[in-house]
Amino acid sequence: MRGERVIFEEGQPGRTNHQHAPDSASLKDLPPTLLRSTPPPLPEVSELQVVRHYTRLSQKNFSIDTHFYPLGSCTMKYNPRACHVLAMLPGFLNRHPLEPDQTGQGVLSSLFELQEMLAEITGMAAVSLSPMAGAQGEFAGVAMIGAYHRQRGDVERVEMLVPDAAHGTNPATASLCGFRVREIATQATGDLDLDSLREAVGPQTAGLMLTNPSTLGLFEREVETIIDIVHQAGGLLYYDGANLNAITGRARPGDMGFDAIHINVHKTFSTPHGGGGPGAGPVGVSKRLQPFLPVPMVGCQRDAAGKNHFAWVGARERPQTIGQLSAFMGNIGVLLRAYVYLRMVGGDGMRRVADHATLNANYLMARLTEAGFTAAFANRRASHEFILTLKPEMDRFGVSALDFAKRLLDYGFYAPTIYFPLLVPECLLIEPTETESKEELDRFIAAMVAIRSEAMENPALLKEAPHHVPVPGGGLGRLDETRAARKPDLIWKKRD
Amino acid sequence: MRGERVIFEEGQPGRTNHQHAPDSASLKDLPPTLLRSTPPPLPEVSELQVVRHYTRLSQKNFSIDTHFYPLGSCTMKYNPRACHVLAMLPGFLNRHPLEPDQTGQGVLSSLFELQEMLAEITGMAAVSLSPMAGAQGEFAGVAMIGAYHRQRGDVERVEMLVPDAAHGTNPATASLCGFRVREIATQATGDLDLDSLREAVGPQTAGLMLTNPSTLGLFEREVETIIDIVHQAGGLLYYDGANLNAITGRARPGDMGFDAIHINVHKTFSTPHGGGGPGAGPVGVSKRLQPFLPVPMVGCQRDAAGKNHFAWVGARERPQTIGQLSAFMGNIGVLLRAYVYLRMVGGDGMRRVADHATLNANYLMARLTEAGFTAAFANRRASHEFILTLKPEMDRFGVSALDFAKRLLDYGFYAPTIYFPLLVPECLLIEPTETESKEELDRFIAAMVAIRSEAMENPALLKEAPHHVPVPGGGLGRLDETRAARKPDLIWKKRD
Amino acid sequence: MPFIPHTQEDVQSMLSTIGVESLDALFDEIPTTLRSAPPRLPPPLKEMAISRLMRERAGKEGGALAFLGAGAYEHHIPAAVWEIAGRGEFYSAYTPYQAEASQGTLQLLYEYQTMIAGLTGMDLSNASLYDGASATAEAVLMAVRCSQKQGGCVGIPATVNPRVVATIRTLVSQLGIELVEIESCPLTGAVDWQRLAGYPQRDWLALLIPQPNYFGVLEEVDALTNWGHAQGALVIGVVNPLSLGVLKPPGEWGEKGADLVCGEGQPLGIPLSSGGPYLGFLACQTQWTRQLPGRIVGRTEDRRGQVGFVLTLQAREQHIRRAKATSNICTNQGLMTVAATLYLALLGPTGLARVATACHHNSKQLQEKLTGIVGVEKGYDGPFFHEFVLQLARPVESVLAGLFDRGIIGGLALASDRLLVCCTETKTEQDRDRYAQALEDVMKESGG
Amino acid sequence: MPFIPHTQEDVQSMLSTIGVESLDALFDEIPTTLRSAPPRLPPPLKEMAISRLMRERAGKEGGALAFLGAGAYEHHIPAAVWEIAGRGEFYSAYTPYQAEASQGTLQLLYEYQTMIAGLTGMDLSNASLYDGASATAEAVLMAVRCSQKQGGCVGIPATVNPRVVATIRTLVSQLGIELVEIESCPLTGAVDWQRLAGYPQRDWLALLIPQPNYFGVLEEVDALTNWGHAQGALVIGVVNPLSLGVLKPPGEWGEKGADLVCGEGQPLGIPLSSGGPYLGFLACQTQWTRQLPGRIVGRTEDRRGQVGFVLTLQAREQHIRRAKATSNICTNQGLMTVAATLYLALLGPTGLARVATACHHNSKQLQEKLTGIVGVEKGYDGPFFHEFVLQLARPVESVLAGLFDRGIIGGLALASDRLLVCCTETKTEQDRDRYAQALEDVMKESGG
Ligand SMILES: Cc1ncc(COP(=O)(O)O)c(C=O)c1O
Ligand SMILES: Cc1ncc(COP(=O)(O)O)c(C=O)c1O
Repeated sequence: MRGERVIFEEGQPGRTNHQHAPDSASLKDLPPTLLRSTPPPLPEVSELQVVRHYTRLSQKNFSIDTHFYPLGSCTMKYNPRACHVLAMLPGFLNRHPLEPDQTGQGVLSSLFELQEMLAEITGMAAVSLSPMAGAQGEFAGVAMIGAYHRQRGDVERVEMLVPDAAHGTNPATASLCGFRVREIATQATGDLDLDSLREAVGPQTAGLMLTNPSTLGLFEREVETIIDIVHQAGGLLYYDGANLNAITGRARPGDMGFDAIHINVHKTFSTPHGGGGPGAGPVGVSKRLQPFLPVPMVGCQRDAAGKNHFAWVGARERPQTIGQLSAFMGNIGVLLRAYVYLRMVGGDGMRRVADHATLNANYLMARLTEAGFTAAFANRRASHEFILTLKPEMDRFGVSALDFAKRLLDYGFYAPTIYFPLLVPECLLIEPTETESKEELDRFIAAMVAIRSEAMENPALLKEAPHHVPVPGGGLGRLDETRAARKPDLIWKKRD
Repeated sequence: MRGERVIFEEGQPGRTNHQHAPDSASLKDLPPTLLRSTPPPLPEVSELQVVRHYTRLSQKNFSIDTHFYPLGSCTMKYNPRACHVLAMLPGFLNRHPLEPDQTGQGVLSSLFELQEMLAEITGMAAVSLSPMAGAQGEFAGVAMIGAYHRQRGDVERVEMLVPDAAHGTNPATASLCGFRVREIATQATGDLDLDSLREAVGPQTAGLMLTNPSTLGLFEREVETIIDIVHQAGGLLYYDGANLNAITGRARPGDMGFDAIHINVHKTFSTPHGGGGPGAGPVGVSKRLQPFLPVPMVGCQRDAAGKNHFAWVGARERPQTIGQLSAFMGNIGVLLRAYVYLRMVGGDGMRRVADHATLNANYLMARLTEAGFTAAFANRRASHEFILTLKPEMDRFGVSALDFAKRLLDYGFYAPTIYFPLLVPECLLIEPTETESKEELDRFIAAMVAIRSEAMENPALLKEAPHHVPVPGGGLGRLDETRAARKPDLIWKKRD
Repeated sequence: MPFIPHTQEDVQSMLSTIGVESLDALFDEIPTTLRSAPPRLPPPLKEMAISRLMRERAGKEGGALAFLGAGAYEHHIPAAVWEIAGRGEFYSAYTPYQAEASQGTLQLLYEYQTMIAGLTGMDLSNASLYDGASATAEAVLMAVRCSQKQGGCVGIPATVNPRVVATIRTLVSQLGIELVEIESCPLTGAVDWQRLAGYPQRDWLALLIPQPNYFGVLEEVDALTNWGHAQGALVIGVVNPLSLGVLKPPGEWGEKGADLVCGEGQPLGIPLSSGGPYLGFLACQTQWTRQLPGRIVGRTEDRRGQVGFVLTLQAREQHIRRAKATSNICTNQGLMTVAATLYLALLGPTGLARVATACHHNSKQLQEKLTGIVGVEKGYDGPFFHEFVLQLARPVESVLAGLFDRGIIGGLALASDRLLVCCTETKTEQDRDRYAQALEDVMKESGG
Repeated sequence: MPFIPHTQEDVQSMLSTIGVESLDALFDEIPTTLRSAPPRLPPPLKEMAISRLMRERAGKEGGALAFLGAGAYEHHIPAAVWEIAGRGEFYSAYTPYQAEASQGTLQLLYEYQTMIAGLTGMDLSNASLYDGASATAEAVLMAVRCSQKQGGCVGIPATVNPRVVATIRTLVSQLGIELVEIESCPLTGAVDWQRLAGYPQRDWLALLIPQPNYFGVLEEVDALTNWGHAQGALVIGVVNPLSLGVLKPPGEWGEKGADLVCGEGQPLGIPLSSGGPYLGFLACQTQWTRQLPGRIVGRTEDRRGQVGFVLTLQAREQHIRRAKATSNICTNQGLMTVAATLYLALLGPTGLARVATACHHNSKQLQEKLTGIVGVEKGYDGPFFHEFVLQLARPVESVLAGLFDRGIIGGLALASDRLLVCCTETKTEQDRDRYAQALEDVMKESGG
């Protein structure tokens, strides 16, 4: 089976979907120097060719809708179809962002309620919805920490502390906000190394970015102490909310003492990941950071008759804001999906989410260790995810985490996150989420066990995997990433 | 790869999507003897399991959106997505059929215009949209012919003439309408045998059901003579419109002299076939059959202010009607799709449809015969479809039309219609439709040629085909139809 | 060109391969006298323009709070149903003739057959017919074939939906099958089985039993089934499949159970759509398998023992048996079975029972509220399911008009003083109160 | 339970496998002082109830005929775009880390990169950023990196969308990059490149050139590009990609072409949605490849020489380079690239040119109509694309209010006497006449 041609290869000069004779419209009145001399090199294909090509391409994806997708740190859970359908109602889709607020009371009221609900779930004083992904939420949070210190004249605080297990966006964000990044070590237990932390903090400390449960899949047991240490040194605490799915309804970052948090709605609140986005990264803060929240936010005023009026609130009303993060109001369509999800799940439901996400992870960890795999933190409770290290398998059979991952594709499972966090050698970070059934987990366990036997008996089977990814036109072998980076081929050109 | 489990195997007792605590509602007040004693044996699965299962199942279909589908007589052309989206607008979907006409002016005006447009395209005096598929359109047409004769007291006309090449629905319909079916032979040229016809007609003749272009993919050259013969014998003429795609904008059944016609909107007017329906089979008639049209139809009245009011017209207003064919008004959602399609394509566009459908068929026929295949009617012009006979291949290599068809699946093409019409041995009835590009046709030709080489060199390859149908979880071999019929296994039961 | 991919060069090169000069030449076998100009249709619209037109037209529709049933029912349809049913692979495939390339549709139909058989308590089901009414007509024809008798009659209670009866009449009348109406009791709104004993002796081929019946009333199905069987008739249950979430399945009616079960599948995830497309279902016991009309899917294996699904028992069908087929049906309502299957899978036994119970509860509540209004009485006494008749002291037409002015479609007029009202799970307490308030106002107003 | 498949038995058996008693026990590592009760949220709604609520809320929105642009544009989106983009396999997949199991998304992104590069006349494009404004900020950061200079400033014409400028300010201000405003000519509404020569000497790192600019006016991009390059600055084109169906691609601006091109991809098949999600694009010439932020997809092969696609050049990104990454972006706007790719494929070169031409035509017509009204003058003289400024003799706010009462959103107030009006291919002649008539009435009425 050959792969799918690229759409440009399907084209024919002169083919067009355009249905009818061109209108009389012309560009005669525009200066010719401002116009194109040749048509843009786009494909020339029929509507059927477009539909067929992209329908076939779509089938070449594993996705939540088709496969178990235990990608650690990513919370690939079911994206309820109702959220999609309701966020795509024409009334929502067709409204221009600059229309007067009075034509947007439906969307504004939903967003206002979402702000309130997220504040309640996280225990923060206020939430702004405008960041367009987790990383932008981080940016907002860290920029607010900077603004806070600056406003107090505390200009020496140039260092941001980041645990060595942190997600790459944490240090990258700190840099983007002009901070120097200082890494804090992790203990063998998986908790943060308090000694390193104590050593690191000082008058130059702007804050600490913590993920809790951490990217190791562990709840940071010393979180209160950590917060005290940093606060006492005059720093603020940033909470990376990527793992919120582990604790909703069980614990709240605000109660722990964090000053800022971002939330990945495309994780905990089940908005789809879209093959790479869009997500949304609402940011919540404690009281002292409230004035700095990014704009716009949604405000509510009650009129004399007791009727609520919702309106966008911008830099004019919030002069201390760090500013706006996008031309308009962030990823509203995504936020509406999160709103619908939250309204369907409710408060007790949010606890059930954490409970069952955690149950699934601990069950998988128990069964897999029982089957001979090595958990990186066998004596700890897993949160909603956990780490296996394949170091033993590497040592004994010469197969790597990558080999395991690729072989899982042959079995019809998306692979867990590999080689992250960087601390644990040959690691698989496995996150089943609460929406997977026990049967599915059992099938995954069976596959892992089978692959482990293959590793013993025929390691080449893993090293050459995948062999027959079960998608149409599958049978693709392992792709050569080195070649891709060495001789970048980034756009299609006619070849012969 | 194992196949997809059936949904019942995914279930677990007690699993439910139902989101919240049961309401206080109960059935206490109903007599227990009228109630179920055990819950219905439905699957107990989560929403994700449903979505995943049926998404995966869907991928196991070939379809227009994914594959070339040259199924003769079926006109598998592109189903424009706009037709679907616009017919699925909530305003259309949520209206109850018995609401007053005043809440349905949008849908009624569209249907009224569709009636008019179909009458214009076919050249008939009037059209009723209510039949729910081609076969029901046939029923309506033939029942009207019966009603016409009865009304004239012409009660001896008990015989319906049907060419031997006719589609199975023709004789089946005639029987259902209480007629005796008499077959008329076809000449070697593909035209109807006028001698047989002359011999067959008489005072017992109720009518003749003709498909034109015929199921042989040929325009019936003697159609005027045929019509004369039957009309002179006092019979009426029924036109099976399944092949209308071949002649829209080029010729009209009404002009030819037909008395009744059905139209498969799921063929010529590009509504989707949905894996087996729903379609719709509007029926058009000449003046004399007009009073008998099935109800309801859509009427239009202009008020004093010149505004149109559209309303359903039923048996009360049309006392001679053969009656209603469904509880309500037929497959309205399908008819709306046809309406949208027709409005986008327009009158000249309908001719272009026939032109290019015919062009594609004749091109394929020319290239395939050039490549050594045998056209059943090589000296005739193909209409929008044509027949290859694989008799020579059968005789020389022992491979059948079925073998060819199954092998085409391996190449990623749906198979043409096989063994229909019954007249031509080992036949493939090939209908490319106008929406396929020359490149796609060329790829199909290449596959046919390759398979023919395989037939010479390694016929077993065909006889055991398919080998690896390119769908996920494919690799299904040829399924045993005999076994299925001999030991029917028609519903899932728990097995061990 | 709209939906036609050919470039000028394509057309030229293809014409020359064929060996003709022009597209016109491809039609040279059509007698010149018969050639026509392109039809005169309104000028073609771009997708943008037709979208705007249809949105305007759709925008005009409905909008009123409708308490209509009478054979088509508003239910909440989970979003996942049409998100999946609308997938191109289901939507744009043909009838699954090539089994190996149509396993998606085929396996789904097999699951559908299983669900319908399970719901109805039958051994098997076909893969759909057009709608409930035509399916009932097919059931009558099937029963006649099964009975293998010449002559005889089919009993149709007066409580069967009149639209269904009209359709049966159209579809079976051509074959001269006699349909005999069986009276109902004016008090209960159901067939009084005890009076049936007094009926003139007849050669009954089949007996239809609607459950719930047209008035929403529940029939005494056990007694009726036993009576039918005692007459040597085949018993055909005509049921609302959603009600089978809680009502006794026809397979368990009376001592032997119904023989055939048919009905309208629309309540199972199919939108109202002004009347269609809907879904006819027909299920039966094994002994009648070979008389069943329509597609049937069976499970089988390939050479290597892998499970797969095929269309089976095709010798019943028109494309094989032609004039002697069990029916002329070819295209059926495939995509509607996709929706129904998804709906039933999403709801499961608990969900279906809860929806049915909520319907019952809401309609009961509404009935109580409405019959508390002066001039509004119960039409019948019997137990009912999600639909009931009201007896009004004011002319129904003017009451309906008054309600319509208040944004409510109050039901279907059955007679000048009788109204059929339906209330499913979609109607909240607020909706019901709104109806009651409006009716109260209208009854006062239109009073005299 | 909503979206959770566990039965009671599942939970029990899993707990016992884990070796704990209860779900509570799974959280025993959380300090007791930190454990919380479930959040107090509104009571959960069934899908039916939330559907009704959201339909009501959606029903309230918009509805007026809006002549708004200013960075987000209404276009007809072919139905096929979201029918395909909404498919679960695109919608519910993650960032394509496992290439072999993500070929759908990866190949599509490769095609997207090719289309964007082709439209802009650049060598390559990344696979999306958040929106046009943040993409422009990333372009500024990238240009600063490319320039490898310390200090220096970035020139931003006053004709750049102020919302974009505000976003740049937020995103780059933390790094102390100096942004210098470049004035525009009050008559033409564009930058007067001839006056730039008189600017004080400065160390320009980069120059932004908007085309069309915020006022819809077309800039003299050739001269500006040449000026920028003469100053040693990198030239960043900020463009509306739809306009590139007819306007000169930035790769051909001036003698050497722009160095980077960025902008808002929303016009390419993405609905307005009250403001997002949209699509930021960023393309550049090959020499800057390794400074490009965001995902990039490359074509490669497997062992057997079969073509496939992978995420590549990841050493630029945060998950590898961490604090030294080109950007902190991780999740981007993947699904929006699906829509944009489908849109561009459906339109093709001809379709895109026709849409752009129709926009131009319609806005020109509207401008002529409106400036024929007493008290309504052109704001600027220069050539424009689908958006223009009006100078009003009445206070803009009251004019807009008057129009709103007539169901029209007349544009965006730029100042108390200036209105920015947009007119795309979606506005028919009738719509334009309606606007003109309403404006005429309002101008008379609000007159004094
Ligand atoms: C731990 C952690 N932090 C931050 C992020 C960044 O979030 P986003 O991808 O939404 O920008 C992620 C996402 O993968 C993450 O896993
Ligand atoms: C020639 C012909 N006649 C009649 C029919 C019956 O139409 P339908 O399947 O819509 O009932 C068909 C459909 O396949 C056909 O091809």
